[in-house]
Amino acid sequence: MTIVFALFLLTLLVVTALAIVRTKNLFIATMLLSIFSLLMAVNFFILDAADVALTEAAVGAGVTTVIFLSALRLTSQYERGSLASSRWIAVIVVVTTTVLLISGTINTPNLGDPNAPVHQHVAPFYLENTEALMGFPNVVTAVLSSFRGYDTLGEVFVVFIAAVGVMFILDARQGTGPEYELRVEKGLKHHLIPRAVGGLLIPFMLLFGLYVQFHGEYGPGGGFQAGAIVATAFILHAILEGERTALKAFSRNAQMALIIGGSTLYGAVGVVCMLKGGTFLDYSVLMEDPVTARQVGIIIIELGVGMAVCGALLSIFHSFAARKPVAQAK
Amino acid sequence: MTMVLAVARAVKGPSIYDRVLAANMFGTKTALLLAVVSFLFGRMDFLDLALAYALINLVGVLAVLEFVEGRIESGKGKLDD
Amino acid sequence: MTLDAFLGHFNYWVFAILLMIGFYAVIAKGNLIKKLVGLSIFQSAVFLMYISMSKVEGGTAPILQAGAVDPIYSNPLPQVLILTAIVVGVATLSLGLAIVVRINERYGSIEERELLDAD
Amino acid sequence: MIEVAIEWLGNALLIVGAASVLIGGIGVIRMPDLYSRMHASSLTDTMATLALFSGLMLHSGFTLATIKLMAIMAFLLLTGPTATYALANAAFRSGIEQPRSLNTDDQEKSAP
Repeated sequence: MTIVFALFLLTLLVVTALAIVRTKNLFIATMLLSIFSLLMAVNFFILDAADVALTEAAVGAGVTTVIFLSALRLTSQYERGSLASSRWIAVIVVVTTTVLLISGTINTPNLGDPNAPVHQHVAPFYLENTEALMGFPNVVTAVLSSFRGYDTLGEVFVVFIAAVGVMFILDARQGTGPEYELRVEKGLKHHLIPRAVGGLLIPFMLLFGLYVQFHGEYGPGGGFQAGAIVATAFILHAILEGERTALKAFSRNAQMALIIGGSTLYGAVGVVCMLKGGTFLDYSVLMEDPVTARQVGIIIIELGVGMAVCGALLSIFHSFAARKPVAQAK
Repeated sequence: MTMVLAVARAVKGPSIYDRVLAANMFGTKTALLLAVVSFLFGRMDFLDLALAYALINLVGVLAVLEFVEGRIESGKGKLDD
Repeated sequence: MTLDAFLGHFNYWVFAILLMIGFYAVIAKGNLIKKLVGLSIFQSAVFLMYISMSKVEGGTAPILQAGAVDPIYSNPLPQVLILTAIVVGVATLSLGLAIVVRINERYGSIEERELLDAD
Repeated sequence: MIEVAIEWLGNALLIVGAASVLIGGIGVIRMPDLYSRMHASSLTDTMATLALFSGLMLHSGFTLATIKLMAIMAFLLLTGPTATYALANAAFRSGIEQPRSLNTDDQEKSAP
């Protein structure tokens, strides 16, 4: 049953990917990309990766589409043909590499083989010890925020740097005088139905984001997903009410504070752990009882992750959305 | 299943809005599918995923509406194939 | 090639094909946004490979269930790596798009050929 | 007795939901123009949402899952029609007005 399902979904993935590459219209490519991401999320779910599917859902369906569309608004919608001269070389390279990669997979273990090398090294340790060391059931969250906390810290900083980079690249004209204008004054205010429904939905989205944030130890969820969901809620608000209202409600400085605060919170927890005599990000020294201490540490750093991701995605969106398109040279 | 049909429409759909329609439809189907699959797997706690889809799907389509309106107002004209 | 081996490797083949579709878009398409779309397909293919590796036959998602008898869980480690990679992927993708937007403002084009000519 | 009846009712609802999803898919492929395609997809979506989630609720009994299912159903019922409205509005405003003539060649004629 699962196998049939997986075959079906994977075939659809390939078809969609081919269609994305074939189309000349970048708008269509964006729409197909969102379908691609939905398919990918279902695939992840079938392959037992609930947390990953939730992340893909939160990021792929909303934020990616919106950012691509705003980039298209600022550039051009059409593609004017590929570089014809290199085309056949590209096809040959690609086909050869595909054949090589497929022949390389012949000796890999079958899908789902419990004896595959991946499952032998540290994974059993994580699965066996999470309950005893952390006291909550979601192993993914445990590995993310405690066993491999350094990795996650690095990822948060990458997101931070990307957001700052986007701001530097696109916000240069902000506040430099009259040519800087907020693009959409009114947003979709004149569309009554989306506005009403959006007004109804946004509180629930925020609530759901917080639920995902703080329920991440027990079910699928955590800082990354929650950050993306909350950011999506604010993006919906910005789309509905226009940039100016959205920025008044949640200013650039507040977004920046969120990014910096989140990253700093994460790092600070590590430093506090060091000051208390442990190693960096070793939460067990935070309190008397090591299990509670780890839980507290994880909740705090998940909060940091959530804040940083939410702020970063929002500031990226606003960097794109608030920029004025230049007159297109024909 | 319907998803095949939706993808078929998305790939061959004559106008651009057919693709958007397919994307939107696909989102709803994904939410339904996730709910049913999590029921079949017997892990009802994964309904969170379907909930996420139910909430987030709207944003993409509204972004399309805004994109189109922006196009019209800036005089760039309509979208076409 | 038996049916078992076919089913067991189909995920990896799809990964290879998707990877190369994305790669083709990156190297053969002249449009910068199309290249980024290709890059994100490429990225998704890598995600798919990692998650395929984490699957254990008969297993369930690695959220421990109280009272389950001798449960099998999938490997949490690749899932963690990919979870963070997805968010980072979006962030870097938007950085790329920001650069493309600036290129478009400077040169009025996002086609590689025209950019090379303009330089 | 009553449990069996509820289970059968749940199954029946699931089948109805799946069938309407399928009908919607066929409609989206077969209908001649954009607006009727939209019609096909949105109506069947609503029906499928109602039927599938009622069926699942009957199956799951009264637990936390039921409340979540209800929430999902409510949100889907809210967002589905809104999305259709937004899409139809976008399509209409960008000049797709004549039904039955949605070939790409005809679009230029129908542009305002």
